Amino acid sequence: MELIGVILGLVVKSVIFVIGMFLLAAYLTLVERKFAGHIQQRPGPLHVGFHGLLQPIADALKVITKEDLVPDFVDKLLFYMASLLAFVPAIMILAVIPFGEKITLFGYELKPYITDLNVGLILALALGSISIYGVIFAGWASNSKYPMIGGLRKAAVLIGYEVALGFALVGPIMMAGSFSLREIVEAQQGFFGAFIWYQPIAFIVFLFAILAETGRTPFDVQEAEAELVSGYNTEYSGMKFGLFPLAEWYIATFVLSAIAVILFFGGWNGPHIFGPFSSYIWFLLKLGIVFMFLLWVHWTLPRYRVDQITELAWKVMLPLTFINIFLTAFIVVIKG
Amino acid sequence: MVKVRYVERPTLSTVEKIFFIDFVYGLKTTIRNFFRKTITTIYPKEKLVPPKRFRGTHAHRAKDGNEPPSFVVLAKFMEIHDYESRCVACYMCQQACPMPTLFKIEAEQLPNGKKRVTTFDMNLLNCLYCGLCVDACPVDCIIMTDEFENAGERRNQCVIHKDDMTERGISFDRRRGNEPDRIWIDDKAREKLWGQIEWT
Amino acid sequence: MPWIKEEKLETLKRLFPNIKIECNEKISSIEVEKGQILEILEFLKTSEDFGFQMFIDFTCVDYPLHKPRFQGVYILYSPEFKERIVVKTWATDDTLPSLIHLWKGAKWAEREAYDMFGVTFEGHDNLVRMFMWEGYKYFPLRKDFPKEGIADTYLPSLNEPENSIPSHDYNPYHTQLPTIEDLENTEKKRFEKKQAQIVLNWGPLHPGTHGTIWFLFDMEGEVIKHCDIILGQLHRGIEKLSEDLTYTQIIPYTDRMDYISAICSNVAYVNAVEKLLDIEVPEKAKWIRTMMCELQRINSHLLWLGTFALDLGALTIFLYTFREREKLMDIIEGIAGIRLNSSFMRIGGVRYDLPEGALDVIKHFTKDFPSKIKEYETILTKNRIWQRRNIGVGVIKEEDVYQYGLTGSVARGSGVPYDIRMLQPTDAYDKVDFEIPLGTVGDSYDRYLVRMEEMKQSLEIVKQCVKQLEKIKDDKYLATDNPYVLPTLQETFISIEAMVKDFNLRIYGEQTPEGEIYLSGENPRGELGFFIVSKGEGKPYRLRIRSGAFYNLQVFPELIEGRTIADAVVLLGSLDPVVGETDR
Amino acid sequence: MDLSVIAFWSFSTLAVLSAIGVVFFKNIIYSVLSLISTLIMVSGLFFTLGAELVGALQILIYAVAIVVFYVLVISTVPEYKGKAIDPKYMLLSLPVGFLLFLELAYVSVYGAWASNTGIFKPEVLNEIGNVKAVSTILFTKFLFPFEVASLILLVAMIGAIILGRKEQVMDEEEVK
Repeated sequence: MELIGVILGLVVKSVIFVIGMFLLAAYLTLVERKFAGHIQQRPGPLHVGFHGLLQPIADALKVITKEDLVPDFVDKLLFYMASLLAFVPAIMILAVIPFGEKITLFGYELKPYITDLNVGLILALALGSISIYGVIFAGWASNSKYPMIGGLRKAAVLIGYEVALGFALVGPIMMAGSFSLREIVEAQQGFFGAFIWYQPIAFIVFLFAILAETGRTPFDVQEAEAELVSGYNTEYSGMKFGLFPLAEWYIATFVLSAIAVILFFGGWNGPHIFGPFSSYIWFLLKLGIVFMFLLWVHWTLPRYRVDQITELAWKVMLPLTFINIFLTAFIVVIKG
Repeated sequence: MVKVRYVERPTLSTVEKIFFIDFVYGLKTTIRNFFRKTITTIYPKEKLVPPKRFRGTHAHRAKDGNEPPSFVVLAKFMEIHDYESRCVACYMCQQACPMPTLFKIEAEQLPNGKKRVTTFDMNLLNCLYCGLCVDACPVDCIIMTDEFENAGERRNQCVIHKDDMTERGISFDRRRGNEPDRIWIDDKAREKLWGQIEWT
Repeated sequence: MPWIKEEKLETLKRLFPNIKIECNEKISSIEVEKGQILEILEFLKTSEDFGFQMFIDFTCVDYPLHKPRFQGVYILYSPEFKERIVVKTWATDDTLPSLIHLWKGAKWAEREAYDMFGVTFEGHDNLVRMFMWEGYKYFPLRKDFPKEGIADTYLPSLNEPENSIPSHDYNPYHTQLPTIEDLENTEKKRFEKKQAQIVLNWGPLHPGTHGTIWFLFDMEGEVIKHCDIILGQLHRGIEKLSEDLTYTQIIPYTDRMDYISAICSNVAYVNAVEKLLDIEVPEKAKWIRTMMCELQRINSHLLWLGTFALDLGALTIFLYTFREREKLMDIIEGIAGIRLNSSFMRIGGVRYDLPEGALDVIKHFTKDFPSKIKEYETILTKNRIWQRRNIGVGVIKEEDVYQYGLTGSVARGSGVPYDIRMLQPTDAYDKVDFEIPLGTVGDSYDRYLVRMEEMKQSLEIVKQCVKQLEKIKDDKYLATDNPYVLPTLQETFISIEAMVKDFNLRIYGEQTPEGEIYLSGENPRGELGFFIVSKGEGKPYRLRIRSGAFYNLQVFPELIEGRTIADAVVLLGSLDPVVGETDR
Repeated sequence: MDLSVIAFWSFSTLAVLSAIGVVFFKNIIYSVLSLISTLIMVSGLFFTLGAELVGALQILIYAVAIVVFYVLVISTVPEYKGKAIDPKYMLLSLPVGFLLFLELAYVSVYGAWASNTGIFKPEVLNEIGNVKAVSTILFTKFLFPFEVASLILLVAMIGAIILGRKEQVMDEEEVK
């Protein structure tokens, strides 16, 4: 019985997380479109609902009911699997991300995370990087030249930035002394406890890596529409297509911004001015700011060439992270 | 006088490189635009009034008492009632048109010796909207109106005929006949993009 | 720009006694024998006294009754003496020697002549069709090919139901269209065999090609080893069509060549016809033309900037430039009546006078615009990504400019001061002050900087025009006194003479004197030249359009070899072709 | 039945199945896909056994970093080359595979007792965590092999850089 209870609890929690994430991702599209619109002095979605508030739902309906074209000569199995392969790992990262402190409501203890592993950060990274197989296989399975180039570009970019990202995280981990995301947050107390003050280099590298990993400008080479039509998802349509941007642009960006908040901005730490939900509100507030910053960058900058991106990763970002690790280690050792 | 000058190629200094000054300026510009007012005309709800010179769907002016002197001369040979198209079947519009086949003009000789226009069809699918027919009309009959929403699902829906052209002409003159030859009507919708213009 | 002087041609005649000289104020041409053509052209190119280094244009003219039938016409320019010359020769046996060893730019022009006239070129390395597809039987610009084509392909409309009555001019038969096999053959003919891993079809419909250009990239990984361009997807045969239209009726067609800068094309064409007819344009019309041209130039450059930035991933700039473009479009719409294909010019002036309030609006725009240019520049010019993407991409050397006949901002980006507004000022360009920006390196970044500077200079010209136009408010805008100029509507309404003149000109066209003219205008995309052969009729006997974009695009395959597909986007964007003009 | 037991058996079954897939799929991309699946399943096994660090690293390093390189190479190889199967090699692979199997069996049967079980009891592990346990062992008992491995990797890296450089230089010479 106990076993069933545990399983049931986990399933319910996961379902809540997944559905919540779906809705959230859908509304993140609205956020992005409104933000992009206003940056370009236009109002963005306007007609569906009040100021386009129902637009994501209309979009979801449209994408789901669209004709699902599968071209001839594609590798059918991989073609279907690729979009799932991109989407599922991205959403699995949620399993290890804590969104706030434990709270007790009506006698029940609510944990705002699915599991708290002591290697949570590494797992998050590992799952995040698995989703690139979706992109690569989508490119390969489409049996077409543009998706192929797009997939290979993504792979080349990711190999570079995965390494830089991993090394950038070492600084905060060394300062916190743990891989557990919860413990990292607990290590940053107070306004000046946030690791951003001590790890600016790591933070910049991390920002670049998020942009590269989620395929946003200046690193959106895998779907550079002027060069590759739409890159790796050129041959996709319907919901199979919809899952790619949902996974890459919204869920992955959201989750990686959450990790950025946890690692550099003190997670849910903040003055308890919002009552029992204070920690959640702080966390989401910080997350929103980071997410908006990424959008802001996306809608401002032009795009690098793919060889320049890898060059940047290996020649600038990686050495910077090494310097950062060295300096951090030095200071940690001196301070004890 | 014309002068020749070499442009200078700006480069980034080291300080600008390290502190991402170029990105910061760019980001500053975009966020400043974020807080500006939007300029979009929300099309089906708001519509800009096209300028009076706008070259939209063709129309025929009707015989309404404001005809030019040339019409008075030519109308002697024509059987035209009041509030009917002024067309005198001179075929000048067809002559002036770079794509003459889009016109189909037919006239018949009445027993009283006068001419009467029976057909005046224009296939707007072939139209260049260049306005040469308007320039060619000696009796101020064919004009171009401010109507532009004239999409159709079938080819023959894009053919306009004499009667609906006359109707359109009357309505255009009623709406905008007295308007001065101005660059555009100053309205709220245009202010969104333009701001306040100082008119002299 | 002045044509070569007769005295100078006399010295040439002493060296080559067989040439025939024809000199007047409209054109200076020499006619040479086919056997001597290569020798003379090489002499003209290399000799220090002549220095005709730059290739402007080559075309053919068909005289069905003459033997030999085709006349080849070469137009050259001397950067040193700032002169032009026209060299003509007759193509005996329908062949001419190829010039590709003298000027690389002759390659496409000769292919076009082959495509349109069936003249073959000895020594040409790849003489295939330029605009039409392989397997097309006819040579459309020959005089015996009917204007409307040979309607032999049944192609009914898809949205026309079987039993419905179609419109009066509906015809389900069309001229021949290429089939898929034809297109495949065309593609195969371009690449005899592929040299690298994959052949990428970049286009005909691709977001990066700015229209319907079909690029073939032979690629090794992402590096392009070999490139060819298939043009003709937008080929409408404007040159052929205009042989059957009066001079006024051609004006709307010139709109549709470079549809982004319709007014500039109008002005270039109208100027050529006016010079042919010796019409003096009223002062006010000249200023209006200049002002509208420059507004259109800003408009065109804004579209270029927007799409260029869009190609490089900066989508926001695209919408910022369209914001300003919308204002310019509003101005053009208010003055000319239509936003894009405005057909505002008329032979002898402009179509309408400026409406009330036009100058106020333009003044408002000129006040506002510099801050917006600054906005684009802060986002782009010093941006490190922008610089890394642009610097060193597609470096065009000065020699290449002459070889390929590159004009416009592309030539100026490479430091060649070739600007028709300066060399051969038409309209009011000789009365305004402006600067011509030149690049130093000749890469994509220089072309970007040059175009940005040109926008500012155009704005200066507009300001001067507005100032001038405020002074001459009551001047005439159309030289209706001239017998070749159509009367205005108001004149037709009240005077019977004007009506008769109108009827005559509409029906018979402007009876031009026999002769030839080549006159060009500075289009935003390069030199847009009109070479008109008149036989004293109301229609041009031959109207050759020298399109800047056509020649500018020709340098693309050479520059892109060894670079990646990401650079192809940058290079194409910085060359800025408009397919309506390359294909005509 | 305990939850972890179910997890263990399902993970190991899937791991074996996907490993079989690696060998028997004719399409090379499917083989790689099975390989990824195997590696992930193995990391699942690590998780069920409480070695979270090793599990996470297994995914990060093996399933992602290394296999991505495989995929990169395979994607650029034309399909017809990837599909070629030569039966001669298959015959050769049988005895070699059998030998490998024997070796692995020997190691797992004897090595299981000979290894350092018992240094970290589960209680200790729960207290100090996986990461510290692994690093403690790595930097005390296995310091020398660890350093040697790092040195070899460094040498390999430098060698790779030099090799990569040489090719570039040669390319430039060809151009000249």
